[in-house]
Amino acid sequence: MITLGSQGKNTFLEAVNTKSGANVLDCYQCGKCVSTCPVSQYMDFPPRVMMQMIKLGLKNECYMANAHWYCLTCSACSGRCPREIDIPAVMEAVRHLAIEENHVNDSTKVKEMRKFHEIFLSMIKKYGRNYELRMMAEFNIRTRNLFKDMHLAPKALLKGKIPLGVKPLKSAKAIKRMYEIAEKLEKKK
Amino acid sequence: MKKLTYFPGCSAHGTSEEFDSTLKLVLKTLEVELEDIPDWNCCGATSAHVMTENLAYALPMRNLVLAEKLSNTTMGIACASCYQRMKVTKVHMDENPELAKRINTTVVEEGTYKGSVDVKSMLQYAYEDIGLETIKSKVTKPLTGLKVACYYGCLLTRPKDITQFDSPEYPVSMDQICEALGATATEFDYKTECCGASFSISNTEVVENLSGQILAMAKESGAHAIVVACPLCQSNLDMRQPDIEKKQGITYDIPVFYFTQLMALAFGYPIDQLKFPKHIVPVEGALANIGKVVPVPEKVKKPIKAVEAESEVK
Amino acid sequence: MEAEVKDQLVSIEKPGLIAPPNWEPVIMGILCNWCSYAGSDLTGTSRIQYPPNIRIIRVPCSSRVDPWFLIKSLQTTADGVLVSGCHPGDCHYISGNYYARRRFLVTKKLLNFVGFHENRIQFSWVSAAEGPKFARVVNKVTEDIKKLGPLHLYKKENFEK
Amino acid sequence: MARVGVFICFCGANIADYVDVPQVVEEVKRIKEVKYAVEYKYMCSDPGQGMIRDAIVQHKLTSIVVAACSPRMHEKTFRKALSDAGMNPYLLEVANIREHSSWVHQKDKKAATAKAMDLCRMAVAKSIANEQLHEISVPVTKRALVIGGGIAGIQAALDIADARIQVVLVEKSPSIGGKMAQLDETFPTLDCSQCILTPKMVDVASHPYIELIPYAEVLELEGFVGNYKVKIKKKASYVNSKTCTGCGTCWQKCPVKVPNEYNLGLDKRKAIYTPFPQAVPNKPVIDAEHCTMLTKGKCGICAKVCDKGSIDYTMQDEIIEREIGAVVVATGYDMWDPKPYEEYGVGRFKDIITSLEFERMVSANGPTNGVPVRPSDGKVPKNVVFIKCVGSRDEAKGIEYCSKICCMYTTKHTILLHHKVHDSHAYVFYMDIRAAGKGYEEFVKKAQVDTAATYLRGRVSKIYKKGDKLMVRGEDAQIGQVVEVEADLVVLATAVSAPKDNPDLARLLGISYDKYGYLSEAHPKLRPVETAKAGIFLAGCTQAPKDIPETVSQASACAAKVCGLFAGDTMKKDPMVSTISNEYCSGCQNCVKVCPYGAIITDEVPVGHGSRELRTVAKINEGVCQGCGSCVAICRSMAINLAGFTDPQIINEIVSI
Repeated sequence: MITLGSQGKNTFLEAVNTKSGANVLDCYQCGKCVSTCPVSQYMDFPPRVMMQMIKLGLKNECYMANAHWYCLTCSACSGRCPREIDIPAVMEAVRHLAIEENHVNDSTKVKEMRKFHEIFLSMIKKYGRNYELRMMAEFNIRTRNLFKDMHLAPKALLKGKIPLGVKPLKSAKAIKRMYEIAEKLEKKK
Repeated sequence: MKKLTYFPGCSAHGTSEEFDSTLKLVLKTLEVELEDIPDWNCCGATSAHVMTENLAYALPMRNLVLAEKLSNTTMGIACASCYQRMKVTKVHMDENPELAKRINTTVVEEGTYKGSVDVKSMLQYAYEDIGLETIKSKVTKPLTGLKVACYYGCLLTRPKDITQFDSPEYPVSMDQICEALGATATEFDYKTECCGASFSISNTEVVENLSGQILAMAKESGAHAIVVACPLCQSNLDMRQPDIEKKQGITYDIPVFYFTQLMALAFGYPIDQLKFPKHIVPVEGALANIGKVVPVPEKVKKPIKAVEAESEVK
Repeated sequence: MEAEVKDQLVSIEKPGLIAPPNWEPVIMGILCNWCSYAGSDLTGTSRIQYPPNIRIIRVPCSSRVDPWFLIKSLQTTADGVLVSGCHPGDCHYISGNYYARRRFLVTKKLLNFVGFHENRIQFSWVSAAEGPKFARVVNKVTEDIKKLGPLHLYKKENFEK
Repeated sequence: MARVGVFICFCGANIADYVDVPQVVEEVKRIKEVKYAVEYKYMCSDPGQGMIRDAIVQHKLTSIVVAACSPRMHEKTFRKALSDAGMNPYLLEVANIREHSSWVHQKDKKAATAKAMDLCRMAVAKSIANEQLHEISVPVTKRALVIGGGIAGIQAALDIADARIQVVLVEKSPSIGGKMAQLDETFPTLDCSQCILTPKMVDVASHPYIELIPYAEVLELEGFVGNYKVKIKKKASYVNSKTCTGCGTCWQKCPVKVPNEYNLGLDKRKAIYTPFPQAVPNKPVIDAEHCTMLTKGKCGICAKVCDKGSIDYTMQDEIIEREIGAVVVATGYDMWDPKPYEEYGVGRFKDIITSLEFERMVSANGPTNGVPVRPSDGKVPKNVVFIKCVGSRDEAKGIEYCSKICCMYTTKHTILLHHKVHDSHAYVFYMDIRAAGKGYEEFVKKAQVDTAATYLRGRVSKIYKKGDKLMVRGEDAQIGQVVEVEADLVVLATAVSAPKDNPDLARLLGISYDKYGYLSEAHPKLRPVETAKAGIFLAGCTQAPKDIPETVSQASACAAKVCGLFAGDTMKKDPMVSTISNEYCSGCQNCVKVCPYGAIITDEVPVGHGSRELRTVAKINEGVCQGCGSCVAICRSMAINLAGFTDPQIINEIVSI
């Protein structure tokens, strides 16, 4: 059971609204987003429920949810939302806040997805561009699932789908610098 | 001769090389000269905005700033994902000069962001700037007989206020281009459903489920092939197709073409330049339909009239 | 240039004029009958207290307020004027308060130009339901004008009074 | 020399506790015009009023000041006391020393007393400049115009006419009846719409006090309450309605087929037609857009077969002018076009229809003889999905507001579906069920329990085709799962929207409309049928979406208002109106521009006495003037004054303290 009324001002709602630029209070729970969302069946709390939880100020429950990790940012929901709420932005705001406060869902699936993004970003930091083979390899190593997609590898490699090397950017330094400044900006807020 | 700044995107040298090379063939015929952005970088794709806000703007911002140094006013982007990141960044920066100033500090050595370059996907460029008439005029080998389901994915027409192109629910630009090439576009209701996109590697289960639904609907619509304008969609629908078939126990055998491949084909380029061997699902079966005389479809029953309906009822 | 002219003219306010002991400003409140006057009545029925400096004149609509009234008030009896009408869009006479607002701004500019401090002439929207708001407005206006000091030279008998 | 009497009230303790009343009396007596001043416990009481009456006579007073509560409270009471004493009631002024002094300065008796003195001085000063005023009487034309012949217009017209007042009823289509004539059965009682409506339609046609002008529209309205003049354009019907018997031979023989508006294009009508069999008047009109005789000069069959010779291809539009005293606007509503719902495939899938189309299908005189069918193949549907709030409560694609009637008519549709197709099943996607009304909730229960309609709480997100079925996808929030319904037919409960011509009509009538296009009432609670313009009233959905009972109530309320307005031969009006002095008027016409009521017109007067040369001056129609005073303030030459609030009165007030 959740007890309401004792936590005072709903600062979580305010934080999500500020960060996303949307107003979660606009949501009137019609559920159009849920049936629009291609991955709502995988989410523990579908978008509509997430919105209500934000309204109720259930910060920890929202942070620990996997919904915002499953959100594909396909924008189908916001395109159909009768109240024109930018739901992907709300999901993203919750995710960023969860990362900032280091309070993240620790299920294997979420961990894997998060790992993937981290590897991807480190690839770009290193090479300036995506190095697909290396990334897939590293992902498999780091998620301890060496043989994932291995049946596809010979075909893909043979057909030249995935190149064996990548030409790093001439100005790779520029990218590193960008990463550093961006990180500082992130902290400044 | 038109000129266009070109952003190929990382996958152009990898998974979607056939998109890149056929795009170049097609634009040669259409007399468009491409100018690459020197030393472009990755747009950050989904990962950047999933994890952080600033980097998700900074990476595309660098490309935009570099593109502004070239003389063209439009930048064409092959990859739908790159296109969306770039366009989102551009729209947000133009709307919010303060944010633009802040993000600009990350790429201050490259230059100052001005917002002078328009960002378009290659599909949008072909539809709006080249036009159906011009495309039609270049067709030497019409694709008559080929029935295609045009799949747009999430990124090309959504969100509407960012992309400002075609309908977010039932777009028709690619359908019209395919029809201009002589092919028949089927009535396909999953045009803009998501294929699973960035979960390609990290959450294959989702991709197989979503892409599976799209394949099923494409088959249902009677299409011989799916046409796309996005490398991620292509790889999800093509590369994962055997797995999906295994999982669902259904044989789809639907090749997934880039629209530029079909354009090049219709423009008369020899088949060996179109990189069909790169496809996982063989294309020959679908292409065999070209030139076949399609039987005229049975006239759909007329809409109800008082009398007809009455006889049905009684 | 403009600023200079302003600086010279502002001296009409006679900032050096010392307020007589126990000086209280007089404020002329011109209220429209349908919203602000009704609102001020509600302040009364709700027993909300406000400073006793305001003298209220009832007019049918804020658009009835002739600039002349403001000038005459400042010239003769009042240290400040408050004009109050219905909220935009709520005018009992469809559009009167819009005319009033425009006319008021011009008048205010003129009075400001000839040297009256802008706070001497104030405008507000108070609806018939906004009793507390009327009290707030009067509080603010009174405070503003107290800060500005008297506008008129006081006769000796006024001191005695 | 003015002789003012001042009467200061204690109001029990309300004033006396916080204001030193005797001191105020003493102070007031020092004003030289004040000849009499007195205090009393309750001035508004009978003895108090008696004191005023006596003093007027005894002291030959010329004006009266009562210092008491707000004039908004007792001004009328004291005015009456004055007239009882034979004095012009407008010589009264009220000093508001309760709301404006004793009640708001309870902590400072001295200041409150001083303020009360000032307020009395101001009132005395003003009263000195008061003039005798007399109520204005305005003649009334006892004839009402009703615009729109739907159920609202019909009800208003009948109620007014039954009070033996002439009514002119203007309807834009060839027959009255409106949307209600298109309905099958009505919620929540399921009585047949036609059965309850058509008798009323016939009554309208045969009523001696109603002049029915169908196929016509209002072009112009000028004048003011009680004295309007209306110009009506009667479109050419090409059929002489006097000789036509409505036998129907012409439309049976007409070869031109046109989509039938009455059945929303589900079937065809002819180019010469009556909208529906029970039309009133039951005389055909020729659709000039489609008739080949009128467009190409070929055919002429209807003229040949008409043995009365009633067809006249040369007929022209006719302008009709009527003098009227009041207007009832009852232009109804439009059904919202669901085209923006691309995710539903509106326009692509034939088996998606709107509720009104469904209504026509299940109607016994509809295009399918009362059985719902799939437009694509004519088959009778088994699974029917009803989607509510299509366009309503949707800021993104439709309209912000709730259309009010959709919950109930959809409930009705599920029941009608069950009646017509027994083995069918209704699925209803809803957001909320709004069933506030007599018998409404019970009706919903009937649908949910008796006919076992499945209610799913959620907005539908997508409809796609699978084989010949439509797959309808939405969330059922109650089980927290996404569901897909295999539907044969989908019915969209489209929103009620304001008639698209409403803004034009509002401009023409000089009334206001809201951001949706609904006409605005004078006050949302207390004056819901009046507009801000005197003598113009609103009935039915033209003001906001509403159901039939509410519409009929509002129409009858309009009728009561019209009858009230016409109760006497003349109308009494407050004398607080603007007056203009020709002598001072420079003819700049600024007042004409600022007058919100169009009460000021221009006039020509001789330049001087006996001069033949004319100059323009402004002229105020005191029947129209509402007394706001905008013109007084704008007048550069001070030629205008507002009775009761003249410049001298207000200036006196200002300088008196």
